[in-house]
Amino acid sequence: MELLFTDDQLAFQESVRGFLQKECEPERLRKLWETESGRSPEFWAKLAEMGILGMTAPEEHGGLGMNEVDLVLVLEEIGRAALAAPVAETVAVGVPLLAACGSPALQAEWIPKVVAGEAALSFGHADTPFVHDAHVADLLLLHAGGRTDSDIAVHAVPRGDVTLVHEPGNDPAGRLYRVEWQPSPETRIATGAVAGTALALAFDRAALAAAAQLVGIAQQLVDLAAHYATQREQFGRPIGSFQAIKHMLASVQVRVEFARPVLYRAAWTVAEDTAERMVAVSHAKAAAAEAAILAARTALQVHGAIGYTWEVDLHIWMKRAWALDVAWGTRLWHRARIGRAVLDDSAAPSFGYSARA
Amino acid sequence: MELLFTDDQLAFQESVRGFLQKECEPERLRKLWETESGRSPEFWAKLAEMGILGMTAPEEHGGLGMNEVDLVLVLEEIGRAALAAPVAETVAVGVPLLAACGSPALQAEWIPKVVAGEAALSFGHADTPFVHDAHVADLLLLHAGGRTDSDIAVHAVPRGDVTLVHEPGNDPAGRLYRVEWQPSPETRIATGAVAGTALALAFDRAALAAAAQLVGIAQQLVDLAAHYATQREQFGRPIGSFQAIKHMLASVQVRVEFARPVLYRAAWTVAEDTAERMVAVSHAKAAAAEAAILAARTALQVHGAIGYTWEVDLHIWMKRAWALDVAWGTRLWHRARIGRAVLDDSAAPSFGYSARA
Amino acid sequence: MDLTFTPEEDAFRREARGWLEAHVPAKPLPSMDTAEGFAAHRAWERTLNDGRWAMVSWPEAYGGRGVNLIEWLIFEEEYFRAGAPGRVNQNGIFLLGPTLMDYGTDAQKARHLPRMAAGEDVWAQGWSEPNAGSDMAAIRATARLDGDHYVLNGQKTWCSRAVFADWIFCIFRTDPESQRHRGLTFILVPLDAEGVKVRPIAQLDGETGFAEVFFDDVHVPVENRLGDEGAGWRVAMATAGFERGLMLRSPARFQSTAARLVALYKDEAEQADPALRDAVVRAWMDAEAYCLNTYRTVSRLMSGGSIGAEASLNKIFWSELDVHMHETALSLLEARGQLLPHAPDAGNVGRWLDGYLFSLAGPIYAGTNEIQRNVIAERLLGLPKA
Amino acid sequence: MDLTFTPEEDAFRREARGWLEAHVPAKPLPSMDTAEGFAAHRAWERTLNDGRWAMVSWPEAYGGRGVNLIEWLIFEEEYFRAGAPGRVNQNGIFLLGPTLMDYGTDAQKARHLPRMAAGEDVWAQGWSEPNAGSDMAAIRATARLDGDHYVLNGQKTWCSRAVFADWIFCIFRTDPESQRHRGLTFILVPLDAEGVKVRPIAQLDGETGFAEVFFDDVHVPVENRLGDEGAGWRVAMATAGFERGLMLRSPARFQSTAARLVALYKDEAEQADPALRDAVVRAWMDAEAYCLNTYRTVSRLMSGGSIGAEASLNKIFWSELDVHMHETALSLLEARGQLLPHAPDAGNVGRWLDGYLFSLAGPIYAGTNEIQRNVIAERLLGLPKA
Repeated sequence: MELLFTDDQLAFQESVRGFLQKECEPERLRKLWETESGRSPEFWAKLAEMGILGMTAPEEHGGLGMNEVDLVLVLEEIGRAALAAPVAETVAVGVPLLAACGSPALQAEWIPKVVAGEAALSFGHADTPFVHDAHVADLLLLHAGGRTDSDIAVHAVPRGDVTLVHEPGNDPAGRLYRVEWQPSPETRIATGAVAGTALALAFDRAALAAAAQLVGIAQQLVDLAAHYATQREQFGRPIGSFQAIKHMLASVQVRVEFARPVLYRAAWTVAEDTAERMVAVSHAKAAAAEAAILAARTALQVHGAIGYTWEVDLHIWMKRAWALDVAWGTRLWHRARIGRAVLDDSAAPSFGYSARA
Repeated sequence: MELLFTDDQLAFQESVRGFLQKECEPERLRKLWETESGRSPEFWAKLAEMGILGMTAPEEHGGLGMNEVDLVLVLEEIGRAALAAPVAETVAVGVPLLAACGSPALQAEWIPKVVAGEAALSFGHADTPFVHDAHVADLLLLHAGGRTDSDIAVHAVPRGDVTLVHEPGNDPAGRLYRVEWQPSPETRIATGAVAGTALALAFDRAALAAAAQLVGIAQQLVDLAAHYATQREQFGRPIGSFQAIKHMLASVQVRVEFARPVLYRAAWTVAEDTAERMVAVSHAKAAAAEAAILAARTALQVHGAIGYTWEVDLHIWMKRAWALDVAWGTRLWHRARIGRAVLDDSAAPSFGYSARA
Repeated sequence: MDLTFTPEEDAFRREARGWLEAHVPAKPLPSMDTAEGFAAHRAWERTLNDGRWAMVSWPEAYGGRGVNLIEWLIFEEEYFRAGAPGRVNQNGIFLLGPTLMDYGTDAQKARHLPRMAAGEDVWAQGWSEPNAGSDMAAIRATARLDGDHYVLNGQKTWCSRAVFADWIFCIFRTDPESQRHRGLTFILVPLDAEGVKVRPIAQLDGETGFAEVFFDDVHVPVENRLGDEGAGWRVAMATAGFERGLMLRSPARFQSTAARLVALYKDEAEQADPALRDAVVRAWMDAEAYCLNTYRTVSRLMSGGSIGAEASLNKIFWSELDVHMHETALSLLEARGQLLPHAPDAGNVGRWLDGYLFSLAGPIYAGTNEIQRNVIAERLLGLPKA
Repeated sequence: MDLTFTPEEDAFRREARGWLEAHVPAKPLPSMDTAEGFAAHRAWERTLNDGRWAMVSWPEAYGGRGVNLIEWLIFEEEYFRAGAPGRVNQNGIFLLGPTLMDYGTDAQKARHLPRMAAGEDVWAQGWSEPNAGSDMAAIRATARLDGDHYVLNGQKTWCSRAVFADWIFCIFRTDPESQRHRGLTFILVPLDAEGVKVRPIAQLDGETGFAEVFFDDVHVPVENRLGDEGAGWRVAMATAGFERGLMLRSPARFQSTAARLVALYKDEAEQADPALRDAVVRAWMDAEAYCLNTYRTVSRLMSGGSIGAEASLNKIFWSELDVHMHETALSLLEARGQLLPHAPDAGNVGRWLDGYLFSLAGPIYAGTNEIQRNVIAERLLGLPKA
């Protein structure tokens, strides 16, 4: 029993953080927003160079064959940087789903391209209305049929074969699309129970990736607000010396800090695909979103009117928090899922406390 | 349109406050607790002298013939004093119910005794498990049958004819009893629609009286905490000069202040028995209880460990708040009742905004 | 206590409702933070004024109806029920107008009030400076008396409407030696005066409701001073005073939001999480409570009472209520709630996101809620200053 | 990261579970705040010690099992699952014991540890004084060195267990000129020493878990000093340190409450308001989060890490969680929730009221949550001191 990352995992997180701080500062994010796609192929290539895009790819396709425990800290950094690129969609969800369901030929066609930074993926699930960053995904992995019925299937559809309806949303870092498409035998890569299992796992991977980013965003918001409160003076002293400011930020930090172990445990249950996976992922998503939403409200209140402006960077993270809060299941959706397991099915053991002797 | 008390109403409130401050200070309350009944017949007589016990009694029985608008400020003071006596049960609920349903003979037998301070009443309703202060009530007004069925009836039963099971609770100022009794034709004072209407009104009167007391309790708790925070020094200054203390007490005061107009409006709807009565009473009870419960938590936190002791008076009001919070419908019960009117039946107009032109 | 409307009040309501039904534009006007929308809102002010509904609570002499505060509340209820446009000149009508009536000279009243009423002059307000936000007395912008003119220098910020407005009212430091709230003077400045530069501030939704206003040796005649030299703080406090603040946050605004939330809940009830039902009920309750408290306050004012620090209780209550209502709506809308109003699938729900962003400003502007809590603690509860 | 228990850990759990199943009293012991209950709890400590389960994390040399922190968590899980009695000597075992091991002389260890382990000496703690609560460094009680004795004078308060305990550990001011946290000394005092007076403090539920302790020229030998003269603050901080505090608030305590809440909800689900379902889920989630965070902290400590101001995050989290769980239970119980445990209709629900009152002390004791928020803001977030 050990709830701890390895030195290697922590070192990689550090290097990703340094990379993103350099390559992804707010000035560049704002420039990206003004481009048509809002995304940068050059930057995508740099993510590949850093090894991020190959993290979950099987080694036979040039990847690193890592799992969610390796990935979760990197996704936290991606949230902290408010990165505008479909890393979660591609690395956390797309590649594992393709590796699980795609034919050897399909894998060999696409995964090496992802690893090399030459392709991106995205994922659409019937439980969520939008496909994120579909406009820059080269291959879309899509859910057809219902949740459990006999029609259920996973399809892999090149972007050129679907119609994308852009649904402009509040967050420039994650564009939303409705995807109009026709399932066909040529695009189908899994059916039946295999598809059902793979889709449920992909949904949880997407929710986990959102949770990880939300934790990073929440911490960033607290740090931004703490920094501002140290600089900004009113009544002749830094506003951060007022207890009201101190206590509201401290309260947020409590929620952020206690979302972390929940997130890390969820990453482990996904990596190991344990029986607790769904409850653990829902817990992580709900706790991370709560921390991030509280952080957004509080950071804005600490900043005051200046935080309400376009030119101050705060809104970059607030919008990311609001968007990811409702992506891949809202807090209430996830708490309801936990409720079914804990209150109705009695299927959710307590960590440690319920362990079998 | 005027949401305001008359000078007479405010002057009577003042005089009641002065009276209770003198006659009902914590030292005396504590002595009362040590008596067997926990109640004082002498004090009951003084309440009669003050005119409080006769407020709602018809003038023909020696009362003042006043209504809930007159009474609500007095009940607030009773809460503020943590009075241990069945004033709400007798004056706010019992007398009006008896006056509405009792035979002329029964009224003539009991109401003058109440006015004179020689009798007390209490009320039992099927929606609430306990009868408050039944041990000192001379006549119990009891609900028989279901809520709306043909068996519904109001009975007036002398205390000697029932069995009282004491259910010791957390609040010494309001004892709880389960009443075991047999309805009989002799005790029945109303049946059918008359009984149903009277019982529903009596329930709302009880909830309104609890709400009024809760507002008084909430304000008292804030005042006690503010006073303590002004006296108590830590780190070389009064703790009330710390922003954390200031802000938590200010937040409570907001809830207390906005419970008041809701309470006063509810009193008016009961006095006038308007179509909005149930929603208005539920709103008052839920808002007052929320303010009082928040006040209790906050006042304790401001006091720190000393507030947790028996010898400091704070707990007198905290226990009253906790007890009245769940008497005559919990906050959730009342909000659910509002929900049925607002969300299901669309039966609750907004004050002013929904007015007919 | 009498919570029924009088026949006169009912008649006033009927008249207002009738006029509004006949005149409120069928389609919402474009945002007043655009040139086109600003013009449309200015035109609407003219329409209101033509019907003598622009400033119902102003005396008839200044183009109003001289109604009392209860009637003003009734008018607002009808205004929000009718879905009428936002008031582009609210800074003028509700803040500066009444202050002019109290502190202005006859010439100032004659010059400004009719044009304000008619929407010919739209007013911006200039309270804050970059280093004088919550600490409002830290004002640095200066006015130097030079013969029959003041020479203005410095900067104001968060000036709502200033991008398209005609005039701005500000306080300046006239005594350079003075500290804090002493030595300040209240001055009216035409935004087209030489040396005035207005820089729009983009909000987080990209709109420009605010601006910074820079004063570089701006000359305004002494007649533009409102109240005495050095009395600026007192005049400003009157402007920001309770009754006027009340007019900017009439209960009907929140009740209309609550009504929309109730309607949204009914639409979504089948798939909504059961926990949201209670949140909707609480929103409705608090909107009602805010309304009832306003009627209580207004009743007290009409009986000769006055209002002081209680205004801080109000500020906290309405601003938290507004955030809560919009959060609840967004919870009901789930992922759809993040769509901008023009998104294909947004239907008519995109307004909630806009409203949420606006609601988040509530606990900040007009004195942060932290400042309000200090006021409540110190002035109402008697807690000692730090 | 590996969130499976090792075979050794499983074996340890089996052993603990087996022993507890065989030994935990079938009926709950009476309250340890009564003479009878105190004796019963002391006897239970002896039983635990006989099985070498009293202080599993102590070294074997002192009667423990020398288990690591993960195993200690496992033991606690089993302890709470088994519904075993509260630890009457927790101040000794979890606070003073480890401090003695670090700072005590060999003679002190030999004298105190075995008797502590065996429940022969039950320890009270004496941190606070009437004017030194949140401001813990404002201590005034004095110890004057007189030859080979200290002479103690002054008063301590909120001394838990002191009514029936045998010994108390306190800090005294040994340097009368000193200020704040300098010049303090940590001293062990037998409660039957001449000049010691213990006055029980009745709590709001009428029980007497606390006492005031008065020292009137109490003589204790110099050997009763723990650590150096003047080093009392450092020793006291070690005693109150994170790992030891952790032992008083093991996750299993909150998980067992959450499990009871879940069971209560299932009993009441049919008539419960739908909004309470979400409250129960949140309680369960937060109890899990507290557990996971503890495993994370323990993993870090076992890998050589250390914990500082993060302890303040913990304090806030568990104390708010505990209040929330009990509030939710009382909401489910409605009017029944206010019955005392011995009321005829209370059944087994009266425990929730007791637990609620106890939970309300959580945000106060061991450093108020306001103090903890200051610590988080200043030490973790780098905000400036006032």
